[in-house]
Amino acid sequence: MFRISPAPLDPAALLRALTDARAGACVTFEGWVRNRNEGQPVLSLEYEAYIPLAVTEGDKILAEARAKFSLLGAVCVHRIGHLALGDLAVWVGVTAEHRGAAFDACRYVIDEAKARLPIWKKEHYASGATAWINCATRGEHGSPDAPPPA
Amino acid sequence: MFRISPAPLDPAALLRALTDARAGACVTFEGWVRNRNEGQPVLSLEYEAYIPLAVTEGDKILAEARAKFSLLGAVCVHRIGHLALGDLAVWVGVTAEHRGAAFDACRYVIDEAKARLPIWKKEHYASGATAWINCATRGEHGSPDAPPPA
Amino acid sequence: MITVRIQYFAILREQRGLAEETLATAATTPAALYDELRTSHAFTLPGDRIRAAVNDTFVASTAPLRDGDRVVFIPPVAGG
Amino acid sequence: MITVRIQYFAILREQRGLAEETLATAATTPAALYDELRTSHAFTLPGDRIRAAVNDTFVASTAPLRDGDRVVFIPPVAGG
Repeated sequence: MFRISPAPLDPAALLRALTDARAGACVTFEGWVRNRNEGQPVLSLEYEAYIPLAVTEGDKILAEARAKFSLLGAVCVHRIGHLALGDLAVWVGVTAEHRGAAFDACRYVIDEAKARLPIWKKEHYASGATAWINCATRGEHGSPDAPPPA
Repeated sequence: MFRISPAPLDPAALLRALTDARAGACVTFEGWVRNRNEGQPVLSLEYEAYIPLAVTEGDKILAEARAKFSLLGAVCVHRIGHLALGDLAVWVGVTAEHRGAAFDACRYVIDEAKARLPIWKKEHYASGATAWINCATRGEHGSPDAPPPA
Repeated sequence: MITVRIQYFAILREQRGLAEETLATAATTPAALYDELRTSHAFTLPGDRIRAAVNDTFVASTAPLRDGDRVVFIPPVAGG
Repeated sequence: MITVRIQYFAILREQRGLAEETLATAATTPAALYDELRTSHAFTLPGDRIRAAVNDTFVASTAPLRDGDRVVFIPPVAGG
């Protein structure tokens, strides 16, 4: 089950939905908004998604994880909207009989999600500048979308 | 922080204790009591620990994880006592700036914990038999501590 | 000429100044359409860093565009 | 002879029928003490599958035992 959520995520509820008497292992990944990126103080983040394609692609990633690993359940939910420091941006939870498959699958899902989902992140810095991550191009010095200094 | 707990674990509270504005990734492992082991229906489990040495060894494992991986926080709590199906037997939570370290460290902690902590598990089977896991020896057929049939 | 509906996200939405528009174009592929729009609106991202989706499915940048298609240009994603 | 305090866990506790005892022994190492106890109480686990702790610290099975030591024999752990 993959979802895009404009509302705050509830990890306890997401975890409960994975309850399965056959499962011996549950591995979760939480992506939190952190206060620095590449040395630059971050105040908040905006996430924007191209929802229909993100959902198709997210479901595809979860199906791939089920095909590759011996899983019982797999869930991924991604926040969109304006997030504050410490907010939960993405949650992945995977259950399996054994922990090896659960770890491998959880990592697969978050790695693929970060690489493939049409979701973009705009960082707001203490300096007042902002940047769309990975969208910086050369020759933009001084623009509002300049990358954070290295 | 490593703990042995005779009371049910509270993952939400354990997670809250890992809150850290510098953290971008939190990986958790939950070990659940599952309804089968090696094909045999399981009704419940007992965990017993040699507490002083388990705590020393658990703290050592967490210190090793902090030395090997770039972590911000690391917690492991292991239940003891009589557990029902679906109960949470062990919880590991790790935070880091980046997810690679968090996944690697979480897996390291649970792998070492399962291999090294002086904690024993007795399975109660639907058949009425019980078995101390990994304590079976040859020639015990029919004894109350016989291993489950393969 | 065909008429297509274009949706913009993230940096493209901000540089275009709107989230979607309907456009008549002589472009026959997403790559050609992006080049046209980049020139008109001074998009900073070069075409080779953009992927395209047509009718909510990823397509090659050289796929054919048809009248009535809904086109989305996808800037590099957040990547963690 | 020395006097040691022994704690039993898990399968050893059940096979011994008690959780701890104080014992006078001629054994000078955990390995020798385990062999003595195994014979007396028909423990099923062979000595090479047991680890030893003295005074809450893992020790070699050939470490010296001293009067007053607290000894724990550690059956194979659950292992996941």
